[in-house]
Amino acid sequence: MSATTTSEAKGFQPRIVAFVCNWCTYTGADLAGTSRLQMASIVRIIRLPCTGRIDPLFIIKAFERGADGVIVSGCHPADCHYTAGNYHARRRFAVAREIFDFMGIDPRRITFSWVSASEGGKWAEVVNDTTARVRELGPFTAYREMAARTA
Amino acid sequence: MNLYQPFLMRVDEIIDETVDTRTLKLSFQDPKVAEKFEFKAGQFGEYSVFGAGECTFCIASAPTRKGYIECSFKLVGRVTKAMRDLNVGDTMGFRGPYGNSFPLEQMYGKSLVFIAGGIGLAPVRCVIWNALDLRDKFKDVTIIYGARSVGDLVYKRELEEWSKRADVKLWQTVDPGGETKDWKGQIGFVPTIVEKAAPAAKDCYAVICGPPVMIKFTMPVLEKLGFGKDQIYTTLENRMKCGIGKCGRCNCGPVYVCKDGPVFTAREIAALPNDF
Amino acid sequence: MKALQELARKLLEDKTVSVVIGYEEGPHGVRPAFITKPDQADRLIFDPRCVHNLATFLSPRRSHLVTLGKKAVVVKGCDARAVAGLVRETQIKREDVVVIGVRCGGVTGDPMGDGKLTEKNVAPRCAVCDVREPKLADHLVGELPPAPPTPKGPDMVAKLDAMTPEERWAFWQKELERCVRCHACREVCPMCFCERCIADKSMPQWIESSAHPRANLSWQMTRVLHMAGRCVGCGECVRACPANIPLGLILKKVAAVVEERYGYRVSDDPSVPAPIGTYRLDDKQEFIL
Amino acid sequence: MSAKTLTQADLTSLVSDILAADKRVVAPSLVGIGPLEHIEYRPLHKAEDMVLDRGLPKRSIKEMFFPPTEVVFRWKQKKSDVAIDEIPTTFQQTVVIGALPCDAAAPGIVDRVMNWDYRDELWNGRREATTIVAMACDGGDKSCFCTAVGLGPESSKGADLLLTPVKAGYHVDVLTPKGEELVSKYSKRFGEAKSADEAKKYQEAARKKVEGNLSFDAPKMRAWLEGNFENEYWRTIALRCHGCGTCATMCPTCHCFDIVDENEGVLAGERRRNWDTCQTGKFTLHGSGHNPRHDQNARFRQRVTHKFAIYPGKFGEILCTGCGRCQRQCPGGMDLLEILGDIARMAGGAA
Repeated sequence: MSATTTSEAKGFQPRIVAFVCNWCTYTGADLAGTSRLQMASIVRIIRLPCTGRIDPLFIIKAFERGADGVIVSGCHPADCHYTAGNYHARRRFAVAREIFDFMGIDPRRITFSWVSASEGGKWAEVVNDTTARVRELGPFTAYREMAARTA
Repeated sequence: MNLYQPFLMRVDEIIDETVDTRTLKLSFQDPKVAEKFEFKAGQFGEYSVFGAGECTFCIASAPTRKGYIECSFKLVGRVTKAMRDLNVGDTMGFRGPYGNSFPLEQMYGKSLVFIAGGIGLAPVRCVIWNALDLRDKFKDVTIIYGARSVGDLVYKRELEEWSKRADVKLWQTVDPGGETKDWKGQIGFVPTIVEKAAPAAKDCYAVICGPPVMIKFTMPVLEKLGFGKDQIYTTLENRMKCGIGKCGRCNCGPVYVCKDGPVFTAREIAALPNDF
Repeated sequence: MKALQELARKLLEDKTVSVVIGYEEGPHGVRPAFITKPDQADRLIFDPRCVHNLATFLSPRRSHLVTLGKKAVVVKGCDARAVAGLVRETQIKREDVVVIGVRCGGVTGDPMGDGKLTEKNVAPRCAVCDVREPKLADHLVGELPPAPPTPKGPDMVAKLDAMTPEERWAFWQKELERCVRCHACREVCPMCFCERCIADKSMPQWIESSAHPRANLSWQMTRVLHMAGRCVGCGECVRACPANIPLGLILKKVAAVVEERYGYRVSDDPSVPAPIGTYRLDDKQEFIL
Repeated sequence: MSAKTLTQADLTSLVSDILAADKRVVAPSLVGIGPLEHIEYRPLHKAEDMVLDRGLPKRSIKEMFFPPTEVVFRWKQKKSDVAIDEIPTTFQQTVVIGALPCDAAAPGIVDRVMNWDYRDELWNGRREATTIVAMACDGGDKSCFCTAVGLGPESSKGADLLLTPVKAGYHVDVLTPKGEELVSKYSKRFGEAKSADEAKKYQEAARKKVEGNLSFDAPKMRAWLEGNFENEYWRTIALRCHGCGTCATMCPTCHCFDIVDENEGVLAGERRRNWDTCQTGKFTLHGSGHNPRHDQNARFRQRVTHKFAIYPGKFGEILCTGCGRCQRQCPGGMDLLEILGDIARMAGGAA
């Protein structure tokens, strides 16, 4: 382990949940792993058939359960295994993102990306970027405290 | 401990009745509660799986069998799914017993006919075993039980046991088309079988439970056979949540089924508005 | 008014429809009316107290109304968009409903008030109205009244946009903590037509049914997102809310986002596709890495 | 019982005193933003937040005794074992100030259902911890009908103290031992009663204002409801009803609830009781798909029948205080006053 990661481990380790599509990003993430690329190891990956299956509600649920950041990633436009799932998702997330922002959820906590099966390097970048950004924002205590209030 | 807090129960045994029906045998985890716990045939409880919620079921075992209770349920929703996921040794919650009961003492010295359809045998089974454990207090005991198909018959081991007993007359039936090649019982709907199998109405009580349509068509048959409205008992299955007359859900006309029922005579049922 | 009554009478007399859904004067102000006999048609009225969106009653979910048979419905321009929405999303067939459009000069938020439109009581949606004459209508009645007064007061959406995320968070937490999860907002909404709402599903349970802060936020955000490109801005949810939560602000925001990104304004033309549920290859994706 | 006087300034000081003693004070106060600003009964942070001159709060006082959601116990799981964490049934001492008579009377009516045979400790715990200082109403608006259900704008039912606005502030009727206790504890705030006559006049004027809105013969109405479940009248009763349940949410006496489980992570959670209403289809829906109340007409019939026949039959009181919220705030324009008037006419008991 390098010196930087050790010192980081002592500080705040953000909890990040990644919702990824089965066909591109998941395979890309796999490639990043098998290629032994350097990246933050704190991302929990949840694999879904397609970005079209990823409901903005998933992101809300992740925050409810204590996530500090969320990554949503799938196939590049025109590469969707189901032809148009990612195009539909793109519209939905564009709106969701602005509404999250409007409700006071900092959009910098949520990363959207297209990562293909061959882009192991890009996946590592997305993970590292998101981790760094969320680390800077600090733990999402506002949401956690709100979620813990019982009445 | 408030009213809505359940007793903790241990799952002692799991018995699969049909593909989607299962019986759980439960015992109280606190020996003090186990010792004090008593109930009467026909009463029900709120069974719960922690994290899934509560569901209302009758107590399917007989009050004469101490130390445990049984619950038979069909897979329909979130709670029953969670109940199916339990293993022997797991913990469940139980609140009860609630509601009124079948007036067995009043039936002493008389004949009994039990009529049930599908999973409706569960509450009736409780009374059957209660009566059979006090067999010398009753005259003839007849059981008429029907299900959609042979596969849908619940409590198969007990049906077998009752069919072998000389002091019980058991009629089993399945809907036309629901029989198997080696089916030895009747074929036909419950009301039809009741017409030929029911004992004389004099000095006899009928206990009936099953799907609403079965009850609807069986009642007139019993009346034709001379059963008075006070000789027929049934148990209502309204949706309930609290079980103790608070939450308002089971309210039907002047009664709260959970507290004024669930056991009613045919006369009482006839007086209720058509809201169940 | 006379024209409206005449039309309703005729539609009922020649059995074109079996019920006309309009407005009547009740014992305590204006309310929806269900006219089934020609001789009741003179009960129908239209004035600035007619705030209700009657398109809601066309929803196939309302089983006690489905049995009434073919309906004619009185709509303002804004309500016509809800009829179009129901047709667009195949909840009703256009030919199964007779749309009676009324020319509208704005409505007040209060059906029990005196009906005089002022800057204070004019319904928020009237300020941005561009459909005072419904286009979807099979029949159009009434004279076009003068335009409604413009409400004064700060533009709350702009005010919220100018805040920091933390301030917005605090604002919504304070407002949403009052939510009692009665789901009245959903029940009165003409566009909430799901046979089974995700908030009622328990396997799996995505949205908890209790009225605590996390479930309240989860519920309201989900409803708003489901309303993207659907909400017709009628404000019935705000009127129904027993906690006076400013649901209109979020819905207004989502409508603005949809318009800005996809050039879609909620339309009374059923053939215009809904923006969510369709896509363009060149949709903006500046937020995607 | 005795009478006192309280000036406006003393009332404010009284609230400050009670707050300083670590008790909770609940009173009408302003909430919401812009045109949606309204009053609700809320726990006060400071005495100045109390707003007593804006009439009836949007929602009733019931949520102070029966919150929209409340935890009934928590649980933790460890392997096959479950441990239950009990919820205390004693609550912070609370003084409700400025409850209008239609709200003050409601908890006493709901007490009946919460205590037949099984005593609901959560309800009773809050009831016992609460002192209600009611305030006589000025007669409200056209939707009020408290006098029709045996109450009135000056009714002291359910109140420990009753304030009546007078020129000097408030005339105070001390009605119960709980009320006595409050007065004696903060005796320096209360003065000698001087305005009994003025208060009486205020109350009489208020009553006159309400009385014309509705009146009916309750026993006759009950008899009609009991005998006319299948009456044609119900077939189209709820055409304009959306089934939103706002009537029940607002209602001071509607008390139906649901019991649900919620998870905190994977091996812990809580069971809660949440408000529910007979106006939704889900309320009575069986697992089998059978629904006894299959449409909105049947559901609305249940609401009316339960309030004016079933509850009186079982518990001896009408489950309604005539606050009029269900009519005033119904987004569909359902009108309980009109319905009750219709039934009273059919029952032959219209006055």
